[in-house]
Amino acid sequence: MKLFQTAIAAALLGATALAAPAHADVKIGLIGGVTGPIAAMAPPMIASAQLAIDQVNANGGVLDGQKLIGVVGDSACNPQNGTDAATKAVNIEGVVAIVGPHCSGAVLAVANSVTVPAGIAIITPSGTSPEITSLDDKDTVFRTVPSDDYQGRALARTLLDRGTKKVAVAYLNNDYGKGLAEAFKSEFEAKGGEIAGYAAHEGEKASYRSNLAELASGGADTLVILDYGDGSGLTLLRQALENGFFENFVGADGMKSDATFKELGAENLTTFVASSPVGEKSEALEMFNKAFSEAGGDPSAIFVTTSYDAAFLMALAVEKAGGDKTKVAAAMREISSGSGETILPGEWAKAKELIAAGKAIDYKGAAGDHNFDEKGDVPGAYALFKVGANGFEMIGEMK
Amino acid sequence: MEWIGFANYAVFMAIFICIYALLSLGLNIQWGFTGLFNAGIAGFFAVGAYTSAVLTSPAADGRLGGFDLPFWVGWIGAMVAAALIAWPIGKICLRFRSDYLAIATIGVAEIIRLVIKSEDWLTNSARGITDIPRPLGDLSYTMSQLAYLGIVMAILLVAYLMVERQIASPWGRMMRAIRDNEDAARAMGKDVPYRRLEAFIFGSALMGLGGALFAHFNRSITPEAIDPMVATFLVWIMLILGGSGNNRGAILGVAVVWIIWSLSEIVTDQFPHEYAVKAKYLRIFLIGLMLQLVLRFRPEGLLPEASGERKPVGKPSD
Amino acid sequence: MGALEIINFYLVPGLVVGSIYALGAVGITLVFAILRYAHLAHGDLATLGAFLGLGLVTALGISPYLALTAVMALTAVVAVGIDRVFYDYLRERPKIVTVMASLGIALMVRAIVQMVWGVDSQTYTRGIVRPENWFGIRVRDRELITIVAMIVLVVALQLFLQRSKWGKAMRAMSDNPDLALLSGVDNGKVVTITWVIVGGLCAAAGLFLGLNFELKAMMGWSMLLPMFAAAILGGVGRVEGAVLGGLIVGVAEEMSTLFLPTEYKAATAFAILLLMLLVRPTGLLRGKVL
Amino acid sequence: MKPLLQMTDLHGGYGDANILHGVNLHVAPAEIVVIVGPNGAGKSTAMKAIFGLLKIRGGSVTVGGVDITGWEPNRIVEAGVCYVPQVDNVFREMTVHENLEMGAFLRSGDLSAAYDRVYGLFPDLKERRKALAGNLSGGQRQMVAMGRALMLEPKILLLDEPTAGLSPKYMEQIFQISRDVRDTGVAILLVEQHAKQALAFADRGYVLASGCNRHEGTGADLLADRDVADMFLGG
Repeated sequence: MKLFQTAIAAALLGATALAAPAHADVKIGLIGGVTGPIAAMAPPMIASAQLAIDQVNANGGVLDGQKLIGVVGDSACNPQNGTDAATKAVNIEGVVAIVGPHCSGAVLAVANSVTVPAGIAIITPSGTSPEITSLDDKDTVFRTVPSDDYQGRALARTLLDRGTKKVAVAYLNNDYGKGLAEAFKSEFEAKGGEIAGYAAHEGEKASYRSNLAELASGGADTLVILDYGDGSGLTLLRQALENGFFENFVGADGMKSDATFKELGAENLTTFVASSPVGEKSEALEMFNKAFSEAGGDPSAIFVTTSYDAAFLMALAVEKAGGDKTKVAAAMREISSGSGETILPGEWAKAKELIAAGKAIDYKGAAGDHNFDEKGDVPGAYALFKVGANGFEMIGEMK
Repeated sequence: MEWIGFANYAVFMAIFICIYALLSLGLNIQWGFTGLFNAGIAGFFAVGAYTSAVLTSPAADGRLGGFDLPFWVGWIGAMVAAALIAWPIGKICLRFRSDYLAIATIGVAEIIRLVIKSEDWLTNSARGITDIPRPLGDLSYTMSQLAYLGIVMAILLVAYLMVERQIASPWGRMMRAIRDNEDAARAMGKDVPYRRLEAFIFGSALMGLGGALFAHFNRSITPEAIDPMVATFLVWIMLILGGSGNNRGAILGVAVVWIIWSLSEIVTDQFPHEYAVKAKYLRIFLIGLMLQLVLRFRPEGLLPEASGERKPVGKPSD
Repeated sequence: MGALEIINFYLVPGLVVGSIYALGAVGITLVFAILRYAHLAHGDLATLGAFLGLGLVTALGISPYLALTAVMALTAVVAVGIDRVFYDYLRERPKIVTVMASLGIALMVRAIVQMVWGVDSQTYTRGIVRPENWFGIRVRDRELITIVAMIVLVVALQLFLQRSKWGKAMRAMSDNPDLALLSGVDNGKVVTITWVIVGGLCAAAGLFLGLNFELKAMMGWSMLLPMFAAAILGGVGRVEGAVLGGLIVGVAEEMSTLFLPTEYKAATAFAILLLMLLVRPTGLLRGKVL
Repeated sequence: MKPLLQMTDLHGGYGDANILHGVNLHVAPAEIVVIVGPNGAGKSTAMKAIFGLLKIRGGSVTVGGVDITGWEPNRIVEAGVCYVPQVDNVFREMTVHENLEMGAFLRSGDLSAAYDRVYGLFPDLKERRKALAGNLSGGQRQMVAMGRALMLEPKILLLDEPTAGLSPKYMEQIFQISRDVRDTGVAILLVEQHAKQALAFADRGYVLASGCNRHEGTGADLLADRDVADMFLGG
């Protein structure tokens, strides 16, 4: 028994003592699903958040010229690792705020058991579950990605406007796919459209041909794929194209992935469109695209715009709050309230000056204007994209 | 020096260790003392977590329950539900030898996971259940963490003492006899299948309780939590590393694995941030390597079963 | 629904996936029968094979079919190496220890794949391939090649096992290990040969999976359980049983969408497995019950 | 004559407890030696000890003067000793012929003479050479097992209760074949439950009790010994 007690005590001590204590830099957590089911999406998301941090540091840093540091944590998209990473970030690294986690399940667990009780603000770039809206979060949980609800409905209206009255829907059986699909279905049917096939699928299967055959048997010529374009969504799209199950393909932001045309070829994707949240001033998106491309990133990767915005917003909030972690959440609302001087992606020096002068600012990001509602959600504006010669091209805004 | 931060993290880790220790104890009853290769821990964990969630969360549209009952009702319900699920599975699967039982239980756990992910009316499907009350959860962050730690420690202690007592009893001796030489035990007139079923159900109930404690700690439960990697294989690594057949070993294994998991992140965080993502994979690699080293140099675990009580499971040649 | 539709959209894809399952299941059944444990790193070894193939295809610009033999050889070497470095020491230990070790190997191999090749979906060749139409039956070259290659590999393996001296030694080791040792069979050599074959089959399974679908770091892990189901369904130790099991699981998964909600497609393999264990634990072809 | 196989003061057993407490025996070339004794006397254990299948804690085993104590089974086989276990002594899922092939695993070159010899000794097997060994009767299986062992042309053949569970007809046949084998120059050491019949046909015998030598001598002498008769022959 003695050995046992000593071993536990020693191990606990060791674990805590080895962690280097925080120093003068200001840290924010970048918690994402680095390993696990969305591993393919996480690296560019973290890279774009890191871009925001680099821009901050290149333009004077935060507060009195301190360096902003992004501490990467791995939530592996499950609550176990998510809460561990968040607790570590908050308590050991001493972060003032967290960008992430990426997956809704991890967001719910982290918010409920770590950050809300500890009073730390978090902003997720990709947790799209409607459940996050109803969190009792003491106003500390934000997101730069609209709830699935909005996008699903917007996509339904847009399709009807474009004259598509009958579709089949294939959605990934997780919070993202299901949330979008349900919103899409109710709006599409309410506005007079017909859903001629509606089925969930598990990710990571090799063949979806029988799923597609089932969906196609309803007689629709348009398939709505609510999945990830570098995951099973790609497999589904490929098999639908190769076997000629449908003529037109529609995706949401998850499908707006370069993997689609890189692997399938743009020439094969002429009938494929995908929606994605964009800022009202598309200038903001262009600025981000330029900066991220220069940094070696791929601006059309999934959730990179929301990740960038989340990190930039968080930096602004930290600056506004004077580095006080208890005030970050309140500051978040002030810097993107819809009124004040407009700040676009990368305009850190300008924002820092204005904040120092006590003037109101309003961040308008690459993925939207981010005027948070009372739940910390953003309504989001969307545009529809098609695949052109140079990747995705915007073909029109969505209502 | 932010010692309070370290202390907070240590408390968090201790809570996790206690919750996983329940899973590990449950598995120890099944594998360590009875020789049942249950590779579907995630399934029982899930049943417990969701049962308690349904029983204790406030009413919600579109799914079963939201009965808003006190947390302890949920926890008892979790154990009962896990035991009830274990009964038919055990009835069917315990006829098979270790590897087959393993694969059968993996299959059952996967089916449970798919049901939880897909059935709106039962579990709110992929979105999971939130608003699960945490006892004493209204206190400040540190106090509520400490309070929860107290609760889970007390539960773990009770479970540990109960299991120890049971193992020291004639029942425990009989279980070990069955494990080490089933034919001899059968020849002595023991009702071997019934005894094994008992152990399977008892262990599964503890796993269900672990799931419930986990759900209440996070105040939410989503299907991602029942991924076989984190809810099944991790527990196995913990038990084998700690020393199966020894309850203290089972608990120590949990502590060591969580701490190594944590430390490995601190180590891989030393890489420049360009490599931050790759470092997370390196971390997984290191965990795998660590497992190899333990199996190679300390295959009986850190705290082996007391000598004289045990022969190795299975003959070397079989 | 017409017969052609059933063939084109359910049977053909089922047979293609089933052939890939079969290649994996044959390896699993050999490990089960000769080494006597469940090898959990099997799927990730297949992933490694697929990505080694990608490495060759991109570095040398050759077609994936050409890369097949090289990749099989490379993966065989890796498999033998893994056995020497990690599993061999555990031979005298209870088998569960080796099962755990193989889980650790699965994590390690996957981590290496993720570090070297990243985690994006990738393909051997860009673009899409529409199927040929043979009197209404729509099938692609790559699908035919997958099925034919599986058959060729399995027939070659069967010939090896039935005709060659060391093939017989492997069967003897699977049948009665003590007696095999008493007959002077060198256990170490049988183990090595087994891993050469298993590694090669893993690589083939991975390569054909990548060829027909996409390459992903998790592709092998998610195939592992259906492969186990196939091996047990066919009867442990039965090569032809593993093939049969693989094809049945593959076709059943595709057919399941006719009866079940599609989100339960992944459960088909387990349902078949549980049913099999319930009514006939020796598998279709009377394998061993370990 | 110099013994072919010599076991000197052997101690050992499975796990912690010793079963053998100093067993001595030897076998000369082309000699049939039988070990008899009551249940639990350590007869089979003594035979397994030759093959290193248990923990040896003292004593030695030599073959042709070479100490083989603690060798790996495949090296002992190479040294010319073949062992036929009591149970599980055939490859059930292989044909009769393949069983013989496995017996000749260590040999190379033209084996047709060896097959002819074995099929000559066991004509029954020749008829059923394509049958799976698992589908044969108990007596036929025992023949396959002996045939498998003989394929290596060993100097000495160890048979562990070859007649257990066989009908008297098969028992006689096995004994007869054993003599034929002996006549081709192979020594045979066997453990027998049917002590009376075994001692009648063997050249020499050992009586073991409680893991120790009790009596030894020619078969006829032992059969005549009153002590031996009292111990277990019963009459």
